Amino acid sequence: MTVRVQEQDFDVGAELAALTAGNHGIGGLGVFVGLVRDIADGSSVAGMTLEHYPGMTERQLEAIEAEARARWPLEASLIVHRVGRLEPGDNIVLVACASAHRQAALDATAFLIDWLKTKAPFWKLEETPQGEHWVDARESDDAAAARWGR
Amino acid sequence: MTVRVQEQDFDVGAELAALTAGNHGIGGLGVFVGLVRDIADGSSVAGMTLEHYPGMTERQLEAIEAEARARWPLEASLIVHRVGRLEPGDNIVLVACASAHRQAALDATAFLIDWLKTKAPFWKLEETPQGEHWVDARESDDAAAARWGR
Amino acid sequence: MKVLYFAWVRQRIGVGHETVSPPDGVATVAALVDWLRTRGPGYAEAFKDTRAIRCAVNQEYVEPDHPVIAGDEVAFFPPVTGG
Amino acid sequence: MKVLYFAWVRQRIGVGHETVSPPDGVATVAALVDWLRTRGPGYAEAFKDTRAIRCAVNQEYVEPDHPVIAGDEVAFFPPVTGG
Repeated sequence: MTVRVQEQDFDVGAELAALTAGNHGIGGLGVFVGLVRDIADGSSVAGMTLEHYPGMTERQLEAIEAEARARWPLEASLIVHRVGRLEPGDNIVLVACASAHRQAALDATAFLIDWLKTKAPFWKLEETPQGEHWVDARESDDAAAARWGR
Repeated sequence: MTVRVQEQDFDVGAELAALTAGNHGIGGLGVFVGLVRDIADGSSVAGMTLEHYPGMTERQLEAIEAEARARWPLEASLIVHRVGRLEPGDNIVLVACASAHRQAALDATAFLIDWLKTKAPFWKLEETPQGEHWVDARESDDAAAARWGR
Repeated sequence: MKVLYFAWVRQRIGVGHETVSPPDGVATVAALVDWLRTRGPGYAEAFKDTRAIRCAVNQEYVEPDHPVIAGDEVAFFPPVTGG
Repeated sequence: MKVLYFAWVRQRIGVGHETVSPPDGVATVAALVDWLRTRGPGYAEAFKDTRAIRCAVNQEYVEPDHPVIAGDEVAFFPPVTGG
């Protein structure tokens, strides 16, 4: 039920502890953390800058999260996405879904990250030895999101 | 590549930080945390005791993990399972898989927890107002594991 | 009408956002793109291949035939690559 | 031969593990179960419905026709419920 876009790093342990604190109806917690890799499409990556569309980002993330909550019986959910300049090893995104049962928690987590990658207005500018370039959208991401239907 | 069975709690944030530290080839980290619910099959649960088969447990978990690593290109993986007495809200199990790409990380995480639930020799004794009883194996767990084939 | 540009669309046009007053005939996203193209070489370059561009009106994804009116917030950007 | 019992199998039999020396004819898991049943009412109760029991020999899951020999570690337990 929480969506945040921020420049600063997030503490995965603290975020998850806050998400599940005091809710003893939670039996399973699914989590995905996206990190900056030091290589992409065969080129080394020194860093990247994440741009977003303030306002629409939060709106899309909230819509994606509402859709997940309509599909699965979730006790809690969280999306945190960073913007600004990041370096290899840095956290980019945290998605977490808690439910009474593990299958709902895992499925909702996969759904959120798949849809986030195709719907949320973020763009990555990568720094490589060949210069800066905007990352191309991946067809595999569209295919992953399409698995979930409309 | 790490499997642990322990009585003490685990710190999810610290475990994940240690798992990914220094590996900039990791683009995605999938995580599942299982927790003790305060209700099961309609009865309130005051606590539970997890029994296991020392030796065989580690052997089975290592075999399950090796199978996941054969199926997906994982950069790192971790299974931590607690034994002994636990109360609602307590952590039971942590499964984490890191890979260059998110799909492998998420799929391997789901695979590990599905197989762990049907193969690893743990048993739960629940404390309810009706007394203590051993939790029955769920057919849905067998079905979840069967999805992955042999 | 407020128009926003992101990522390489923004870089090619040279500004992140601007307020424009297109003529009365410009009533859809597609017509707005055609009109924007006339504003300079950066615009023409940005909108060269519209298949590579997504549009949102008032922060919701829309297709090229979607209406635009004065007061709308219209955004153009490449397919998203977050996560 | 070392035999281990877990969960309600252990509770019904009353011990977690024991060392047994079954007669020569006991050469499979199924035969071992039949012989164990004769050792007392707890055993008979534990092995009443063998469909509810899993067996491991030397820490690997096996079926009832699996051979057992002196020196083996044989374990009986209900379907697992961890995770």
